[in-house]
Amino acid sequence: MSSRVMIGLEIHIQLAGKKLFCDCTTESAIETVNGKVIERRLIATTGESGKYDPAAVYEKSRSRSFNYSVTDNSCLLEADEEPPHSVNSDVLKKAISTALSLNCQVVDRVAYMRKIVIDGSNTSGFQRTAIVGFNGYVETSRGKVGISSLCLEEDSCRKLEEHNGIVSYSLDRLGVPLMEIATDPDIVDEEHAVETAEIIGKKLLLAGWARKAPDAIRQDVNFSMGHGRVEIKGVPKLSTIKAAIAYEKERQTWLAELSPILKGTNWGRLKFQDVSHLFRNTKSKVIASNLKAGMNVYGTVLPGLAGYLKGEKYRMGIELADVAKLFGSGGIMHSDELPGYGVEDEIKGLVELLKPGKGDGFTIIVSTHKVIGLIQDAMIARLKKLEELDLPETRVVTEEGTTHYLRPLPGGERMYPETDVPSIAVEEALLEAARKISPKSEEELLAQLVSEFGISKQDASVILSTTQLETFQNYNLILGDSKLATRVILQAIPEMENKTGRPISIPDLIPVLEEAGRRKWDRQILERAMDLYFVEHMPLGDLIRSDEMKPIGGNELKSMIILLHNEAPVNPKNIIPRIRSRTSRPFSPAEALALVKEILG
Amino acid sequence: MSSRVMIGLEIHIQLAGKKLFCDCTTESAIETVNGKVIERRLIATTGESGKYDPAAVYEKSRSRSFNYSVTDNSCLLEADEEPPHSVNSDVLKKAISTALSLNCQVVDRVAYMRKIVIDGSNTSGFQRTAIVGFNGYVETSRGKVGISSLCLEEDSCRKLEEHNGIVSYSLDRLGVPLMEIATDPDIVDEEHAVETAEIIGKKLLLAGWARKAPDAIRQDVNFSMGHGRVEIKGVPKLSTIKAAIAYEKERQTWLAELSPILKGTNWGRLKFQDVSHLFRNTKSKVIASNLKAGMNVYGTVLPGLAGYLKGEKYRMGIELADVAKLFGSGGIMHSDELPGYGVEDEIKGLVELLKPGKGDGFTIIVSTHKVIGLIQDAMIARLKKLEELDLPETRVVTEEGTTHYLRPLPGGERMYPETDVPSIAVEEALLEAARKISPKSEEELLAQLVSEFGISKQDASVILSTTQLETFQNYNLILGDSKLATRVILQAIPEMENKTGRPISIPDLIPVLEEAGRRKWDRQILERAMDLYFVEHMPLGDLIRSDEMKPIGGNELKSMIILLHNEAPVNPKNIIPRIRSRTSRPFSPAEALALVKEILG
Amino acid sequence: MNKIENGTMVDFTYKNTKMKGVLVSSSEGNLNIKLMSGYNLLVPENSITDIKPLKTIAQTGGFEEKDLIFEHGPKKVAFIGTGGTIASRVDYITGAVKPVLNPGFLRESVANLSKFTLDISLLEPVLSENITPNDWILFAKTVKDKLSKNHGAVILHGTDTMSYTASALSFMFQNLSGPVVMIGSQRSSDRPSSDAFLNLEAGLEFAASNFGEVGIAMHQNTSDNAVALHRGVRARKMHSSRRDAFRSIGGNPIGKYENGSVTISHEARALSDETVLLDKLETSVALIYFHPGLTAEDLAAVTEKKRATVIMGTGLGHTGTRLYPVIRDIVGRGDHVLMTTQCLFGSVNMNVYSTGRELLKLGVIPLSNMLPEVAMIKSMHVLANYPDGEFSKVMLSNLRGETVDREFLGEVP
Amino acid sequence: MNKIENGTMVDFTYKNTKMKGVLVSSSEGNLNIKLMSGYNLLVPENSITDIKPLKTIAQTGGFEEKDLIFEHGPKKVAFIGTGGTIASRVDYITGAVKPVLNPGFLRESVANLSKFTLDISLLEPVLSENITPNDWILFAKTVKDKLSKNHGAVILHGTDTMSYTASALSFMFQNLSGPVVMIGSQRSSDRPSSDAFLNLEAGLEFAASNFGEVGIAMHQNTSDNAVALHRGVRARKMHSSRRDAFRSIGGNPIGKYENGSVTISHEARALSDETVLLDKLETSVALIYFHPGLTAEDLAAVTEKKRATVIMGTGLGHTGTRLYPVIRDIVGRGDHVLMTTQCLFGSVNMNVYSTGRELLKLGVIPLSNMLPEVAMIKSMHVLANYPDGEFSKVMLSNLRGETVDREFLGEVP
Repeated sequence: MSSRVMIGLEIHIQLAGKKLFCDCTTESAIETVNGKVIERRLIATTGESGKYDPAAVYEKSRSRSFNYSVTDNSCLLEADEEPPHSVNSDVLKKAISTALSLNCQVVDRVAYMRKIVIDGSNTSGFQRTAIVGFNGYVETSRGKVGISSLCLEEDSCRKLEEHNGIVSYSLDRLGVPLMEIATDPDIVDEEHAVETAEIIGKKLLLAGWARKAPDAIRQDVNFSMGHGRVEIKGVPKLSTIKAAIAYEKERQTWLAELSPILKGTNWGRLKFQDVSHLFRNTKSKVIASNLKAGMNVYGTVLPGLAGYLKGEKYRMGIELADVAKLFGSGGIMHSDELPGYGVEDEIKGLVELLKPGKGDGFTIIVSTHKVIGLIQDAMIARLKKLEELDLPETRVVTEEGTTHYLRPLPGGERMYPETDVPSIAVEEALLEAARKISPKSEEELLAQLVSEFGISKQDASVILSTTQLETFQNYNLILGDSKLATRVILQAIPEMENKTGRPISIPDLIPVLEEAGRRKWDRQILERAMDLYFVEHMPLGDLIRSDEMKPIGGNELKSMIILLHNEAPVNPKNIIPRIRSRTSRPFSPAEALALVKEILG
Repeated sequence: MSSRVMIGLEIHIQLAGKKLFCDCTTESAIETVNGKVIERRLIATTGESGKYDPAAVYEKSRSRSFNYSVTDNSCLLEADEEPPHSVNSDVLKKAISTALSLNCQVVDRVAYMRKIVIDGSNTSGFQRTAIVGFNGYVETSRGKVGISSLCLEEDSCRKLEEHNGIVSYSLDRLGVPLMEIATDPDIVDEEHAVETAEIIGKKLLLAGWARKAPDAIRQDVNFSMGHGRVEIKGVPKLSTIKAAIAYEKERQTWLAELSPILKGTNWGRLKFQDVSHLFRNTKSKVIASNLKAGMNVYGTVLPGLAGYLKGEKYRMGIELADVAKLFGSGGIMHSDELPGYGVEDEIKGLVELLKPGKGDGFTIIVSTHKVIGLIQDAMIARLKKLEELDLPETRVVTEEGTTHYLRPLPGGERMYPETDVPSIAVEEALLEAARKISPKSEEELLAQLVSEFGISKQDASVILSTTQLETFQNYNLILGDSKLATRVILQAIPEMENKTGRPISIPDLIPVLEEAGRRKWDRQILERAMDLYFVEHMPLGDLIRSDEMKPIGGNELKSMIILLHNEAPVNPKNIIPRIRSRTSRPFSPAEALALVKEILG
Repeated sequence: MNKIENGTMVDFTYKNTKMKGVLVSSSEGNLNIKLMSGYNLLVPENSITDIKPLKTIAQTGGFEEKDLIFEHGPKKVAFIGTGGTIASRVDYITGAVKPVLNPGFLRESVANLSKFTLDISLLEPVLSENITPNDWILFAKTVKDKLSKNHGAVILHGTDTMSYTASALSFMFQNLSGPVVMIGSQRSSDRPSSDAFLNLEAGLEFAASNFGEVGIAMHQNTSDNAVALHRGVRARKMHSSRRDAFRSIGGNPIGKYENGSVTISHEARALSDETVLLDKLETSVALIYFHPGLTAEDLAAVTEKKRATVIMGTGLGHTGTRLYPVIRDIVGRGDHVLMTTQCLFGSVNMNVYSTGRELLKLGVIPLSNMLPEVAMIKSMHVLANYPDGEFSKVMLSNLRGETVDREFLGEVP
Repeated sequence: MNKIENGTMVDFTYKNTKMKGVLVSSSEGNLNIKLMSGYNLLVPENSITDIKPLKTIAQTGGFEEKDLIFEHGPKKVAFIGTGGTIASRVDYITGAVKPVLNPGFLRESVANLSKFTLDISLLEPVLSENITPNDWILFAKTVKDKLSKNHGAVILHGTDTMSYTASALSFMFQNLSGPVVMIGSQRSSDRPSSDAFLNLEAGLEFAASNFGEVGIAMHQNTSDNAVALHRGVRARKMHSSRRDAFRSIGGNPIGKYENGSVTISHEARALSDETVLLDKLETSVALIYFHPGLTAEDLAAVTEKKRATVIMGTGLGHTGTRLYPVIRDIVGRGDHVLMTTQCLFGSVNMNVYSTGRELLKLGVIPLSNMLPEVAMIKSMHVLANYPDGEFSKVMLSNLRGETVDREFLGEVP
């Protein structure tokens, strides 16, 4: 009971750019393409030892079907209609680079595996994942925390809704490259967990590789204090990590206290019966409307649980409600919280009918004839597990940091090689390339941006904090002008997004920037071009051939300068803005200066 | 003016079965397949002499587009999406047979031509037609009437509606084999025309080859009395032939009288102007609603036509209205019939505005700015033609027998060889086959049916008069039982159609009859099978394997007869109905009789 | 180190890290080791140290029996495995796909299995791309045998050449006492998302229904909600990977399985009282894809020893005039040249253009809208089973629905 | 009687009937006479009597000039005729279709002609099925010449091999200063219902727009309301007769003409400042359709002298193992074997099955979703214009959009 708390983290970071196994971008502009939806079912098959994976069996018992909305950033691969293309070499390089920066060993060959997942979140029924690095560490204020592995995997579908046993997903997120960094259980408490997550997260954010999206980084927390490992899935924020660990610690503590008390209870007495007739005139709106919809109210005694369902310390009610919710029920109402929720007059009838003994609680639940048996079995199984302090399971976290039962931990059965993807040898050249892009510290990066690209420290720090380092580097390469690249990122794009009311996507912008780079447009011209392109929707081909964009030079430019000179003398200092004031067409400042010299003799 | 009246007929008869150039049936069960509609345009191209066909030019001036509803009895050919298949040899044989019975010469080679038709009634823009026979005759009470040609051609699309310049057609009728029998202009008057049409029509109806449809026979009438040939299209009934000829004779007579009177009129004074403002508060509901719909009222003088527009004799108003209607206008209102139609108060204003001189009439019309110029040109052109007594044209007939201007006569330019269809040599074997099926007279047929097939004279005459001779012959062949075939036609099918409320199509029925023939079903079994198939929609495969349809024979039949014998003695006379009363399953009467003999010793 | 057998649990050190796993295999200097975490690690043999065998792990038992009756329900269906993705099971350690079939697996994954009694027969598995006409004869004989004891038959087959086999069986069976349904899958059945499960479910239902043809049962669309039954002689694999790759070219499927029930078109052939098998095939038939680079020599080289040559011509059935001399030679020596269209959709019609008319004069037989592959297989069948004098007549008559008399106007060609 | 010339009006008696008409032609013992009614009568020469010549009718004048400027409007477009249904006019007497082009006809039938000035050049007409790589070179040179004087070019071409020519031109033009638009028709332009009119209308508009590719402009569907612009290297004729026969395989068209206006996808290549033509082609390339009857000998026979062999394999890119020795030989002697899929839709992926992996080991080059015909033509181009050592690399790189990086989920494969 007083076993040492062991905490490990799994940090998942989505990488921006293209997806892991196809040419789709990680970003989506439209929700569904022509409202196209695919309907699918998944069938769990036996693992190599002839046994099903427990998580898979559990999912199967829920028998759901899945609808997938086809998005603009999905292709046949996401629809599970073609084999994976080759591994995205760019993100592989980044994963290796990250592994190196986390002091990991890098594998000699990256070999993809299929991890069976049949909650529908992958259209294939599995997630492709490969170990890239292992046995690394990060330094923290409380000592080294080991990095057991760094994997590069596909992200899963984004869940839209679940309704009548049909789960709807969007394909937009499926296949987005996901780095999974798992620490050893070296973390000692919640503060340490937050610190560790921060150290690892910042490394990647500063590199500018992560998607610019609220859910680009998600953590799973592995927690144990002697009763088995609990995996808490999908913790979005650092503050939630802290809360979740604290909650789970408290939960396991009272469960440990309760366990000897519950020992030997005859759980078989938990037997639901239809008690709907007691609720004909109920004041509970929820129950009334459900009864109207054809559902029933079921009730059962909860042997020996009176006072433990929602006591000061004990919350067995929540444990049971978690089970009920997985089967589509809204939850339970139990004796520790009744009367309440409009249920009052019925209690006498319930007690007469269910006949709880001394120490027994009771509960009611709204459900259907088809499902109630499953719920009853699942509740009894759960009570037995809790009685035994057999706590390993996968749990999910709420925004407030409370955790809830989700499903059993997956077994080892669920992984086998992805033969469609040939293994990739990590040659020295690849390692070298990875080392070159190795993520730097914030200070290093700031200094580099200022010195190498000559941009202000303030701009540099905005670029870093908005994780746009890589974007900046790309734009600079294309435009050949770091100031212009900065301006595009920090001003032009936000302005354009303001005007159009929608995000400007990088792939959409690149062709315009390429023209700008090729034609050496200055800031005004580029911004005008962006205006024409994004706001006035002029096709790029027309745009570059439009009169406005036609470069002015040669005799035409000369005439203009002479004209300006006749109005008021020109000189190398005033000439550029003066030409600019006359025309919005592009021109070569160098040529203008040369012409000024020529005119001034 | 007193030139001899010359009348010729073109009789068009649709043949039932399959279409002329594909495997689609001539009958359609559903209107459109999934509401599929094709939109098309037709472009008139220059004929061989580099000149457009006048009818084609005229159609082109109307610039319409065409919508075609795809029916269940159409395929890629009707959609003009594939070349014609080979010529339907069955209907070719019938056409040759008909030619022979009309004392025609039969061509040595049947060579298909394309006749340009761009009113949209053919998706290809032409009609495929071939001469099969020529230079024949029929005997009439007024002497021989020559048959100039017998052609076998494709029927055109069925027109559904015309709306806003878009003409809608159904593909169901397109490609139905159509025999066109053209007489020489040997017919002397309307009674003679009716007699001739009757003689030719009956020949084909008795053969039972025509479609059983109200529009299976249509006549065109060629009429002249010295002012050029007028072609009156699509005369559906014999009585209408008579009325139409009489009407046309009368019309040409008064036109001939009027012609010298109109000579020299300045038709250029016919000039429409917008007079809508006079009709702001009109009592004419038609005009008011059209004005509301954004149309205008136009008015013009009609030089020299006062009294001739709707006099006792002269009807120039109708001639002008015909033109207006072709351009989508509802018609005209002219001075000979005003005040009327709710137009009364406006007349004074009209006269002030249009200023008709002495002898001038005037007219108003509801139309649009876009079209009124075309109408004006067309009216002037028409008046000039009528003034010159230049009367050749294509006219259309109403049910009452009045005829109306439709379009100019097509020229000779409009035909060229259909190279997609190889010419067919009419070999002796084909001629022989055609002679064998040569249409017989009603008496011959009746006698044959009674003697050869042993059916009653009354049944035979119903079969003939409903043009079901060929159907009867087919069914008899399939069933091997002429009485059963008669019963199917005269009773079973009408009953089934009654029950299902829809026509039973021959192709649908054939498989059932084939099973009946193969399995030697008797009347009861067959009718039960039809019931199961058409009313209860049991698939044929299931039907023939169903218990009800399982033949009873061998020991099972023997047991039944013994049982019956124990109830009351059986004998060869009573055994069949007695078995029938026990079971609806099929059995062999011969076997039953043999068994009775065996049992009786 | 070489002595450690595959399937042995080992301790070892790799890149200064102690690890534990099962040695799966070794090839090309790499060891494949499945770690306790489930991941397989591919490690160069020479980069690991201290490898120590711990214990041998039992290999997973496959399904060994070749023939058995798998009794569940009243509908008797023969279940013939020939290989292919659908009849495969993955080895979860190596990821290799083995062509075996586990009835237990069927029970777990095929929803309607309880309605059927399966008469299972697993032929020596052959990859579908390796199937030759000899295999068709073996399949046909097996089907004939099995139909004598069962209502219908399903044949599990690789999708690559499934339509070829379906065509061959269609021609070889002049009559069928029960439906013959070929089933394949485009996603292997080890995957939770495999199309195999629904295809099997539908295939069994089709095999228990009443029609006397060889059909192919595959997903009708990309969703798991409908299976189309394609006529064997009109189906073609039109996509390399989609689950709805098979299409009925130029017409509609002859059956459909949706919402648990089967509908069979009235155009499907009826069952016969007995199965009639014509099991001879003449294999010396060429299939030629005409294109602008194809020379007369190329054509001559391939067709030299062929009894019949099926050309996939352009458009309505054309080839360049440069091939006429070779075509004339082939026809002249008594062999046959047949024309189909490489468009795949639509018919040849050799009366429309002069090229077509000239080819007809040379003696080329125009095969309407028969698919090129089907024309080739039909030639094999007709050459072997009909007098040579009737070749052209039989090729032009519609034996098994291999030509579509009426092509309807679908949304896309 | 033999002396009467074609084009003479004659009186004659046939089957006891006096008739009058124009003698059109005579062949195989039949006279073809156009009667006054417009009907042509085919009469056996020996069955007519009393034939008397009356007068000679002037033959209809065709359009004779080969090159001319046809000035109407400001947009300058080269108009290159190569033959094919679209560039044909019917002879209304014989019904024969002549490959000529009448600008007057264009004026009458092409709605938007007044916007364009056409620089017309009529090449020696060749039936599209007779086109060979030499013709491609001629076409390309003509296009290059014409683009120097016009904004864009339309090429009238027979539909049978139009996609082959479009592919060839696509590769041969490394850069284009104007759009090159190929137009064909599936219904000849003598027919009022011809698709030629709308295709021409759209083709001119496309040629006046801004993209630097070779495209094919044909009806998008069966109605006369939209024309699709297909990328030359992705188009395929998928139906022998429908007007919407051409499809962009595995992707969307790169342009559309509808309601009088053109839209060009942003995926279309931009115009270049100048046109760069690589006009060499190596023609010794084989295209092999793999099927169960194809033997190793067949493959060896055709590929013996070929520098490259494109196989249309099954499914994801497979062939029977029986072909491995031949493939090994070809690769061994330094020639190339390339894999495409006969499914036409979808990609080859030779990592999924062992067959694919073994073929890769043999040196077969997997061409993703490149169409087989395009692969063949690209091989011709690459062999002639790149060093042999780079063959594989260039074949695998996407030069002109011949492979589709992302295939979307359409309704049908």
